[in-house]
Order: sequence, then structure tokens, then C-alpha cells
Amino acid sequence: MNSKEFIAARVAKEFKDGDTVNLGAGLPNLAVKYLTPGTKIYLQAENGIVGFGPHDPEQPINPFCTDAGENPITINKGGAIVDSVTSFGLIRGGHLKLSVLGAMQVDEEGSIANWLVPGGKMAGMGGAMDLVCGAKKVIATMEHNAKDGSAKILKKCTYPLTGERVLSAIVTELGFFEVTPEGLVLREISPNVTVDEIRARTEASFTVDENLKEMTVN
Amino acid sequence: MNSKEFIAARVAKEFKDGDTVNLGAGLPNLAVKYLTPGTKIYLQAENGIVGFGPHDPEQPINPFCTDAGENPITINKGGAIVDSVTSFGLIRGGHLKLSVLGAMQVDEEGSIANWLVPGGKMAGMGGAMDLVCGAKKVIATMEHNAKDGSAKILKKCTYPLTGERVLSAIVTELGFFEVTPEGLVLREISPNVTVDEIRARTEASFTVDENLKEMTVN
Amino acid sequence: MVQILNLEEAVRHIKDGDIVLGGGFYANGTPERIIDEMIKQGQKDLTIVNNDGNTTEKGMGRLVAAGLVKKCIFSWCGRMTCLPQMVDEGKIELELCPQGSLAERIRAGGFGLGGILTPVGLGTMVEAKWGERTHLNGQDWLYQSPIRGNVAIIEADRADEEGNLVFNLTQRNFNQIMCYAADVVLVQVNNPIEPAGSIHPQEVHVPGILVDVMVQA
Amino acid sequence: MVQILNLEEAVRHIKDGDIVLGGGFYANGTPERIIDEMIKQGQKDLTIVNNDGNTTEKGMGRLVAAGLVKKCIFSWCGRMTCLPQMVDEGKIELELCPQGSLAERIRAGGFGLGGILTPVGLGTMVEAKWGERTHLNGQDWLYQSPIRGNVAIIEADRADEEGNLVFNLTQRNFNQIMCYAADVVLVQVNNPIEPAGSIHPQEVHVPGILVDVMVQA
Repeated sequence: MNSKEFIAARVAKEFKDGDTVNLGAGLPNLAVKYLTPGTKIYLQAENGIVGFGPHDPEQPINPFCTDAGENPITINKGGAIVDSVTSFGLIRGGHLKLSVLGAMQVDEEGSIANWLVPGGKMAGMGGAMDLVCGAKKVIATMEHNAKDGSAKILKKCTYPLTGERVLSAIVTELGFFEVTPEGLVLREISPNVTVDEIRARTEASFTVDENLKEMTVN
Repeated sequence: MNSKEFIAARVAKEFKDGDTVNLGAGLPNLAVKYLTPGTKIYLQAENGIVGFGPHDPEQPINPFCTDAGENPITINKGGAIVDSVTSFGLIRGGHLKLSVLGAMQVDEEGSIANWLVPGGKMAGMGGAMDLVCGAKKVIATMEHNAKDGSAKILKKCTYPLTGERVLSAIVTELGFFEVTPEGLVLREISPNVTVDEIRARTEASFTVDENLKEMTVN
Repeated sequence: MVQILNLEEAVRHIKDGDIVLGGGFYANGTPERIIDEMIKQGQKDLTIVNNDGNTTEKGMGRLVAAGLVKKCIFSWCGRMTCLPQMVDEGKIELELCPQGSLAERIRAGGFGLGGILTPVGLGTMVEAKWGERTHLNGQDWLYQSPIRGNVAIIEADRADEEGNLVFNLTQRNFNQIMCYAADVVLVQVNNPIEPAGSIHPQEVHVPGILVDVMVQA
Repeated sequence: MVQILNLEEAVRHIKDGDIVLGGGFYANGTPERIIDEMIKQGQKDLTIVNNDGNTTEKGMGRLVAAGLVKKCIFSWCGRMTCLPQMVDEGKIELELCPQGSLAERIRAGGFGLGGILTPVGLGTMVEAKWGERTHLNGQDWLYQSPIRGNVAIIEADRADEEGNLVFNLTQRNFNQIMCYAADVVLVQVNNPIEPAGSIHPQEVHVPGILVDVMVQA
């Protein structure tokens, strides 16, 4: 299991039976694969779906039945369609248990930056700013360090923010951090890594849970 | 034809083919009877109907199909149901051509009072405050004077307002007044009444259209 | 996920002092069986939010007549003949709100918005007593705060096992939006609850994830 | 009342300089036939409001590629590879708006409200460039102004002769709300227009009184 798959599998352990969940494109979306058998979640998509799954390849494709990445999908039995206004009413209004997003940077205040690299192309924030405001729990997922080895969990994000003080947790391949009013707390640590190693690879301050657990996946 | 019927019949001449119209309970509602044959209007009701008519006595009553006065109705072919939020989106958003309300007092600034007599019971404004904000044209209808003969078209309303500077026109059994930025203009006068007589029975100032017409009904 | 409970268990979700959003426009769309049971269980000091309260014999007004209510938020209450005197005597608090603004405030509460900016009520008693004039984008607007409930009590025509709801014509009124704006949504379902999949996804009026408890009426 | 026109007549309702609200989420729900004809007729200096613009080959982005657009309001435009450079060169103005706030601002425009009060975008570039922090009801909110169009261009699955619309599943997206927020609503109807009464009143997604012109696709 590579880093991304490991992170996704850990995120999947957060899914409780009956949760409504919005998963960002890429890494967050992988988490569905690791859903605990017998656990039922309702996937929500920004373009107005509650309760869907991947397209069934045995069925014809309906171009009017796509998710927020324009992938063909299957609406579950008992699923529902809403318009864009209502879809974001669900998102912003606290009706989602969990929103999982990819991140470029996060910080010890629980802020997240995931839409724009300074000097990069202004491609827009899509629904990301909405998704980080309102879900009961907002989890940022990312590989712990950038490709050049630099820290991505910072004292303060340097990229333009997606949301200020919005995160509940941060999951990387090295550990699971909870964002608390007192700052970041390392709750789980990956096998074969030490707290000192994580500190060396993290700019943000964090405390370590006195009952620190090993980060495991199903 | 008594005063109320005469007023209602005059209001009906304002209905143009295709108009969406909200008619208040009582006098305004009578206007439907005088609709010009061949003219089709869409009645809208606050509780979420677009396109309805009176209940067909040959059909069973559906208790879940009522207007804003809880009267059983028939939804037209091509009618639509919306929820209360959307119903008032239609009302406030300028999607109605015409809102017709009963009034207790109106004034030369185009304000209207129709929900509360000072010292009377606080029964609430219902949808009246919403209805006077947003329809393209808002017409107040009432008998010209109170039962004790006092004026109801005032310089300034003394009862608690329903809406401030919201009216397009005022129709009484004596005449048709347009509300303009320069004040009230008497556009039509009833048969068998003089302008002087109207002035005597009106507290508000008004000017008289130089092409003053007789107020007639179909 | 939605639970299907009997009436007594369902209504136990309501507590003394709760804010209760009640669907319905007069009798149409009001969950009378839930109100029956509330009167039986007697949760008190309630704040009720409803279009009109209807009467003291039918509708939310019964809770007022039963002495269970400390505050009402209504757009109109002309059929509740007992209310004005109770208000005058200080036995109950009454907040009046224009009907469309009431619906919109409930929506703001359910949609995570900070309130509404409307022209409705400017220059009226609503501004003086229950709103705040603000100037934004070159124009005056009346600001009114969001409304949320601890509980919403809702009547629906059809439901499936996932909690998806469909209303019968004008039964929809305030019922649809109130499902977004309460911590616990209790629904009286008038027809037998159907298997998941029996309501077409684009004909659902309220997505089932908003519904907590259903009672078969 | 709704008119049924041919494509050419319908698109003549759009004028140079108009604000055009365009339904659709990527290609899904975008009225491509109307866009074809807009490019043919060449109305210019348009402001377009759309979720994403999709690409320069399909969707609203084609209007940008054809040089007809002076300003875009999008939530995202990552597929419009030509846009960032055009913006940098000052050839086109780009306003970005969080997706839910964009939908809600269009709704405010169509529902007669003064704008929105949202937590979304506080402390971000949206606050700095396109919003205003306000303090109401004890909390900070981002105020954003309403959006209205001169014209909305919409794709629907079904329609009846009265203009009532039904969308096919996620085709609904921004199409539903945009019908409220424009002076002229032009709809491309993908299936044969049906007689009045063929759509059940409680299954209508957009009441026909909002629709001005329908084109049979």
C-alpha cells in the first residue's frame, strides 16, 4: 500500500454507518475503497446528488447523471437529486458529517490552502471553500512533505487560504493529527516512524497524545 | 353592482393575458369574476401554487390542495406547486405582474396600512408585507371612506404600515389613482361623482389627469 | 440514518424548553398525530415556529391552549382567538414575522447562512421590533436573523425507508424547508413507508439524510 | 407567457453587452444549441456567469474562445486553458466565486434579496477582492452581492406548453435557480414539448411563469 492508499484507508476508518460524506477528487476519493464492510455511507456531490456510487459498467451511461468531476455514476436506491443551491445548503448547513479534501498546505491554526499556488494559474476554488465551512468534521489529507522535502504542515499557511481555522483533523502517511483549540495533537503515528522524525518534517508545533496509538488501517 | 363589486370589476381590467397575479382575500379575490373573456391569468397563492382556480364541485375535495385562505381549489393543467420559500421568492423577486390587496389606509406617498388597527389585536401581517414588496404592480383596493365617513386616502397613514412607498395604484368606488413619483394622480373618475366631491372625501392631495377618463367596467 | 419509531418514542425526542418548528399552513400539512402525543407527554416552555398556529382546536395552536408554549413565532395568528389576551397578560411572548421572511429565515438557519437581507418590513413595526436596517451595496435592507429549531415536526404524504419525503400538493408549504433547520426532524408519514427506490431521485422533495425519525400515521 | 421560437429568433433576445447566466456543470446541463447560435449571431461584450466555463470546445467556454466575452464569473475554470493568459493580458476580466456562494448569489438576485451573508470565503482572497466582512447577530459574515442576468440560457429535459420544466437528474445543477434571476429566460428543451397537464404539478422543477422562450432542440 503506497502513501496515498495508506492515508485513504486511514480516512475510511472515520466513516461511521449512516454518515453523509463529501470526498474531494483524487486521494480523498480513494477512501471509498476501504470502507468497512457492513458500513453504509451516503456520498454527496457538489452538483446535487445525495447517495451515489460508481457507474455500473453493465448499464448504459446517462450523460445527465455525473458527479462533480463529470464521471458517470449510479444513483443508489433511495438516492436523491437536488439543485446546486440546495446542494450547498446541505454542505454549508451542517448536514454533512464529513468532508475530506486534499491539501497543499495546512497550519497549526487549522487553516487550509488547496486552490492556488502563488504565481500559478487562477483556476478558481470551485466548491472547496464551501466544503471547508459547514461539514461537522473537515479532514485534510496529503502526503506529509512536498516533493522537495519541505514541510506542508506549517505554523501559518503561505499560499492563499481556502478556509481559515476550519479543519478538524489532518491525515498524512506519518500520522493522524487532531486540530484542537489548543493546537495540533498527534493522536496516531505510523509504524516505523518516530515522533522526532515527524517533528523534523513538520514546521507546525504539535503536542503528542499521551495515549499515542499506532496508525493502522483495515 | 355594489361598491365592492365595482372596484373588483375595475381591477379586473388591469389583468393582461398571461399575467401572474396574487389576489388578497375578500374584495381583491372578487376580481376573478370579471376577468375579460379570452384573457388567461395565472393565480398565485402564498402557500405555494402557481396556476389555480376555484374547486370544481363535481370533484372530491383534497384537503392537501388549498389556497392561502384554506379554501379547496383546482390546480390548472400546467399549474405548479412550490414550497413556501420559493413561493415568496416568486412574490418578492418580481415574478408577479400584479398583487392586489385590500387596505385600511393608504397615503399620498404610496404607503399602505392593512394589517393592524392601533390598539387592536396583534393578529400578524401574514404575507401582506411580502406582497407589497416585489410584484411589478401593487394595487390597493378599498371603499373610499370609512363607515364613519372619514378619509382613508391620507397625507400619511396613521396605522402601522404594511409597506412604505410601495403602491402603484389605488382603486376605490370613486376613482382610479395612480401613484407617481410626483404624488397621486386621479386617472379615472366614477360616473355620477365630481372631482370636488372626491377632494372633499380625500385627505391626501392629488392632481387630476388632464385626460381624466370615466371609470368603467366590463 | 432515519429511524422508524412509534409515536410515543418519537415524541420523546422533544424536551422541555425546545424550539419546535412546526410545518403546515392552517391545518394543511400540520402533523396532528405528533401534536396529540406532545400534549399527552406535556413537554413545556416550548418556543413554537409556525406560519399561523391555526386554532386552539386544530394545529399548533393546541400546544398554546394546553399551556405548553412560552413563545410563538408566527406570520399570522388571527384564528387563535385566545392569543392576543395571553400576550397582553404577559403569559406568552409573540414574535411576528412576514410570511416570506419567516420562511427565508428558517432557510438561512438550515443552509448555514448568517440571516437574510430583504426589502420586506422596512419602515414597519418589523424593523422597529424584530429587525435591523443595514446599508449594503448602495441600498437599505432589513436584516433578520436565522431561525433554527431543536426539533422540527413535519407531515409528509409519502416516504421511503431512507427517509426521502414527498408532499401532497400544497401540504409542502413550510414542511420542506423546516427539514433543513432543526437538530432532530420528526416526520409523520401519512401513507405506508415504501422501500428504498420507490421514489424517483428527481421527485424527492426532502432528501432522506435530513430526516431523523419517522412515525407511520 | 412562454413563446416557442426557432433557435435564431430565440437567440435574437440576447444583445451586445448582456449579462448571460449559463446553466450547466461542465457539459452536463449546458444548452449547446443556444451557444452554437450565439456564436453564429456574434453578440459581443458579454458577461457570462457559469459554474466552470467547461472548455473552449464545449460549453460556455466556446463564447470566450470566440472573443465574445469581456467578463467571466466562475467558481472554477481549470479546463479553460486559454483563460489565465487572457486575464493576465487584460483581455478579459475574471471574478471567482465559491460555488455555493455563486448559486446563492444568483438565488438572491432572483428572489428579491439584498445579497448573501455567509461564512464561506472569510479570511480568503474572496473577502479581499469580491466581498465585504460584516458583523451581524454577534458574528462575522461575508457579504456578497446578488447576481442577475439580462438573459439566462438553460437546458431542460422536458417541458410543457406552459413552460414548466423538468431536468434529467444532475442536469438540474445551476439551471433551476438561473430561471429566477434573468429578465429573459431562454430554454433549450431536449425532448418534444408536451401538452399542458402532462407534468404533475408537484414534479415541476421550474414553474412555467419564469420561462420566456423555449426552443425545441
